[in-house]
Amino acid sequence: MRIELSPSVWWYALSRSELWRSIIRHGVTDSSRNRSLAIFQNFFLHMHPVKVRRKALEVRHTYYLGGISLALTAILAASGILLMFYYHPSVPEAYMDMKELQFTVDIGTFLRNMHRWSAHAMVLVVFLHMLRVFYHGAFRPPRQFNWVLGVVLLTLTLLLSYTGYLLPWDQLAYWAVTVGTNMVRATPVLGERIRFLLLGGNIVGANALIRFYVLHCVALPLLLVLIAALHIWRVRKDGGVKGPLAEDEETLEVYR
Amino acid sequence: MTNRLRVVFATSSVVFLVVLAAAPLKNALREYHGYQREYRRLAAERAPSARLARAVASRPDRIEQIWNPGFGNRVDRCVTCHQGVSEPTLAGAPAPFGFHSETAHTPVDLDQFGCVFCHGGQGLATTAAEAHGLTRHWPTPLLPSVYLEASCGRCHRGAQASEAPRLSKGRQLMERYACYSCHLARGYEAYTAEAPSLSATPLKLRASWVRAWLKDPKALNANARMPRFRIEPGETDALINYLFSRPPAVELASRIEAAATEPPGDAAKGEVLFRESRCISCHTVEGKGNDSAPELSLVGSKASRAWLLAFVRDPSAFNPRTPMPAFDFTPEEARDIAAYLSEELRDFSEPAQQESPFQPNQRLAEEGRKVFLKYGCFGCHPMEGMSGQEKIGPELSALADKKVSSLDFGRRSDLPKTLAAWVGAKVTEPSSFAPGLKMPTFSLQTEEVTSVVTALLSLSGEGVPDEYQPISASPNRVTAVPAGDVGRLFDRYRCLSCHIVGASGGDISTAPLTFEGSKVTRDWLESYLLTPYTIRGILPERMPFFRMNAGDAKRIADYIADVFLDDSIPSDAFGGRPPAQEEVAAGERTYTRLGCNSCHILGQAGGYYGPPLSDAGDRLKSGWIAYWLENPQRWREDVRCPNYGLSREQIVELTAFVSTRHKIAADPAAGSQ
Amino acid sequence: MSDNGSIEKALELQGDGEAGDGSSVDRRTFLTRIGIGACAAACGGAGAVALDFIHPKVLFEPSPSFVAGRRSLFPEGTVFFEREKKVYIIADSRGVYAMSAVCTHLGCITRFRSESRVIACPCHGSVFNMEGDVMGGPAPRSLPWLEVRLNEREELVVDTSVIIPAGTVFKA
Amino acid sequence: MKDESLDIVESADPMSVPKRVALVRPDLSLAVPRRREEQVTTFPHLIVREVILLQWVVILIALASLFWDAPLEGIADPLETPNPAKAPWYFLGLQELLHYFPPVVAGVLIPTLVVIALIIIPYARVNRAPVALWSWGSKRVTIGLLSLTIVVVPLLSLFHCWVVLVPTLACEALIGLSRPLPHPGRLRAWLGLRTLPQWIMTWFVIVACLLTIIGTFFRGPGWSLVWPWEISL
Repeated sequence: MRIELSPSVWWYALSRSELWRSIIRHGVTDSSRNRSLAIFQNFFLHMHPVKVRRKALEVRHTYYLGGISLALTAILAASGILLMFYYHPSVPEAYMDMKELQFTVDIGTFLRNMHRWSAHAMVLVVFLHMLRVFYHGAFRPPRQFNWVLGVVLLTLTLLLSYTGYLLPWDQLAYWAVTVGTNMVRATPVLGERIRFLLLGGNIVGANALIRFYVLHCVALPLLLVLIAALHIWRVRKDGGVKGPLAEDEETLEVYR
Repeated sequence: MTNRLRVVFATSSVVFLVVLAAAPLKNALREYHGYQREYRRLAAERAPSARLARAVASRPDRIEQIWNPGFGNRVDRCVTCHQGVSEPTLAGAPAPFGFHSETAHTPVDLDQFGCVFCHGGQGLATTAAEAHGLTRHWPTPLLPSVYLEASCGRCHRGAQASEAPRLSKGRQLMERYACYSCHLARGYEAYTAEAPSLSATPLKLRASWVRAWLKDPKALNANARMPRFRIEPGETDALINYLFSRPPAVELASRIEAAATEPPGDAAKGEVLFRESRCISCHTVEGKGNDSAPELSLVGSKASRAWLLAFVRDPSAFNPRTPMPAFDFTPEEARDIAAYLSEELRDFSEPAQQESPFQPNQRLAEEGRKVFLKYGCFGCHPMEGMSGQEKIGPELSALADKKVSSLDFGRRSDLPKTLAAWVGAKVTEPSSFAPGLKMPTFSLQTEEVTSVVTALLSLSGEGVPDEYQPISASPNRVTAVPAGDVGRLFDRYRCLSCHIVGASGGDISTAPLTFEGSKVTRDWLESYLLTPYTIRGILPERMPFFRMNAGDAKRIADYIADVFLDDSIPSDAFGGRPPAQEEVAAGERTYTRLGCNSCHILGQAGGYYGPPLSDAGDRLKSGWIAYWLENPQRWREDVRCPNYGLSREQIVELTAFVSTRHKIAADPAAGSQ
Repeated sequence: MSDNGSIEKALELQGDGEAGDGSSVDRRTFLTRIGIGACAAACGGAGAVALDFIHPKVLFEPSPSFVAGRRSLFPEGTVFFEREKKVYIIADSRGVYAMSAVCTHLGCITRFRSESRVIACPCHGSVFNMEGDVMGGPAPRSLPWLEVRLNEREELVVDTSVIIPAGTVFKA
Repeated sequence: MKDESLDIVESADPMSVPKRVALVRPDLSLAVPRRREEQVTTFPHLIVREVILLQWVVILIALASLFWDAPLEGIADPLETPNPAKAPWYFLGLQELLHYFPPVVAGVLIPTLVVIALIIIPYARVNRAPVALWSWGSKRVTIGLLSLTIVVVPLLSLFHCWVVLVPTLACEALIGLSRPLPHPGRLRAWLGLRTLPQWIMTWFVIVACLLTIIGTFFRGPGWSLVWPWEISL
């Protein structure tokens, strides 16, 4: 019988196997219960509510900017981890590794490009996300704290981008970081000390490179993931995504 | 509604798949794969056996590299595309697959040196454009092949670099034109130019001549070493006033003034003396002679007779560093020479009347001092009170490491933005970069410019590890210039102006003195010093006739015979026994068979290219003859005498024949010729 | 049991029952399959490419194989110790073979004793014969034999990364 | 829609969210208008959209990566400063400010103030409810605008910072142009509905973008003004 050989038969058999069911405990048939379970029982999806407002799915509602920044974070994590396989945070190997990526490593240039362009896009998208939230008034109670988390995430994004900027150890990186850290120096009282701690010395050198590397690859990403998780969780807890202001929303005197 | 979403999802997934697949596809199409495929085809075609052809054809595509952790961790991937560099079967194959021509270091040392150290470019790269370094942000692009010898000079720092004629010539030119007088360079910190002292100017020169000379030295003397400065006319006046306002040194003034009172000599006799003394070995007169010393064709219009006479008597009194030897002329002979120089070697189109002495203006002279300092004249011409002046040009020591971004191209927007082009233009026409630049114009020939640029591009601060340092000259030879009494004699006769001793000395003579004691007999040397004669008529430079006194000749000959020895050259080729008659006869047959007489004179016949051998037995030591025959190119690669690859017996036989040729027909073998 | 429906069915969303003709069901399934299939292929491909990415294409380490020299350099009865590569190249009446010089006990470098024709370890006294078999001492295993082959220039090449069964002598 | 009968109190207590309490005056109707929104299950409606979104982000970034290579200049050289030395683009606005103001102001004070301002947005009293500027009464607004102008113009002129001054005055002009409701002109009415925080944020975004664009595209050697096409030379 031909039917027995069709993929759906295989799929059917697989999805009924004990192994499959020990991992994924529910099916996704056309029932609300199952669809709810799909969200409830999935570690990665359970930050979502089971049901969302149909309006919230519309592009104009959020422009998906938060989702885009999350997708960019995923690209950055994936490409960043792969790039770490070839990167030595030392002088002058760091620069030579860029050349290795370019010339000998398969798709090395592509991955570096992905990482770089995503990082730029990330800064832009996170900023736009903030603007969107602001103009939609989505920082208002009860979402005040999530706005603060968002500001922290924006700062972290900038710091991640900035610490990553030094890692290729080329002229662009070196002087951008030199200029940037000299701005910190202007802080009264603490400026010199902060700069000294950040660079691990008084000049942008080997110590600065390893510090920026650790910040870029370990410390800041951990913090980012933690706070981003909190941020996304709060979106749900604060009543889901907030779209544009209703026509009458801002003129209601009663809000006073 | 949801059907639309489903279509979007399906399309999006397909685009997702396609775009993600593009990256590895782009990677798989990298250009080196194409080169490697083409190379395998070529190499298989030319492989000497079917087995090797199969082996090369089945080679996988991969990035090849030469990695030298001990040499600055260099990685050169040039061989990824240039795969045939060490494969002799690919000699003459089209680029980039060809075999690297054989040099001292290639292809034998390829694994130690890689490619980029000599050729430049970006060794890490695996694409043609990036590898050749012609892209932005790569500081060292491929070195143009005309300047390739610059790379030899980064390790071979001596004035003479073997197998690098252009580099050697460039370095000689830089010394000749006194680049190091204005520019500091590593290894040349103690350099001083050989320019004449200006301390006796009022007694020596005429102001009109100085004016013409300052305008363009090459117009007065095609061999002038002094470059053309762009001195403003007002500045020229001031400079002349300054030079003529300086009182001559008392010692020199008394010599010149004494000479002025002497009666004039006989110009005709002087001319004979001039020829006998072989002055044209160094000086040029009317197009003949060597250009290693000032041209004398118009010297009579330049210098006063009294100065010429005083100078010829004792050149080193005027300039302690002059390469000009002191000749032992009698007072009359010196007067004759001076008469010849000032009466015959002058510009006859000029009026012969005496120019009235120049009256310097003190205010202008003060201005002139500033001009003298401004153009750095003190760099070449020693001047009292200016010995501590800083060199006025920028240091050249790490010129080759300069980044293009740090070069000032000024008005020269026509130049390609490379270091080589910039240096080339600086050497050719320094004034073209910006108005007011002080560097003078040297008016070099194109080939000379190329040589100088090559030498300049070899001035790199980048060191090489010890194991890459070239082996210095053989330690069993003399390297030191003699000192003491003999040293004074060497200085008096300026032997080192023409002869090389160890690493110093001039290369005018083809006979280095380093191992002269192993080469010639003491007795011959002494007689030669007393009465030098032409050994090789084909060479324009001859040993000058110094009229040396017997004592000096004996001491120099003794010293050379005892000290200037090379221990690897045996003194006697026959181990103390006299050569056997059969050996002499066999040697004669070999001499005839090899056609030695096409270059050497023996008896009445023979060619003029090589030195005559009629008196070889008197002149040369037999050990030297044998040593020479083993490998004539041993000490200089441009020696024309062919290396016949003679066997030990043949060498001994030929040596037996040559070393028994004597001028004095005491030996019966000599008479048979 | 009804929980375990297919994901395709699940994606037949509520509220679009109006597409009631029979072919539309097929189209839906088809589109879903295309979507999931392409997505899965892209993810699988990305995984494969990532795996290839972490596989280095050039190495900055000594090559495991080395050229020992022409066959004539190893006349019968000689034992040649390649110190840098820690390999013995032994020629006997059968041919040539290569053997690791690293003691199988604790990794010391063994030495060939020409007077007794044994290989002895200086650290803990293991002794091996010329076949690499343990003759005494604490060594647990015999010395591994390494691959010997000829290259394009007919030179012997020893590959220290390939272990071959003892007794596989190279004849050429 | 304006309902006099209601006084809705926004609760700041996080535990009570997202509820709203309506206090109904006894003399009015109990009818409270309530919005009912249609809901759909997250799976598959949202999840599929999220997957598509992820795919398109990857597609766009991958396409960019295929065609444009990330910059890589020569190896870092502490002895050779490129002219101009520029920070990453998102800090170029700050670097541009450094050109006008002393480092303490541009490098420390302004960024710190920006971050603090962003953080206090949801907590500031003025911002608790969306109140349009013109509901304050035109006199207060006019006085505010005038006093702002009096402070800002000499201060920014002192530092020759026209880049900030011009957009500031433009924003003020727009506020002055706007009119309280009801007003027949649609644009002016729309402008009249903007709240004070919105005006501040808009002004900040305009200034930040302007400074970043100038720093990125119009600054050449020695931080001199150049045209964008002269920069890459």
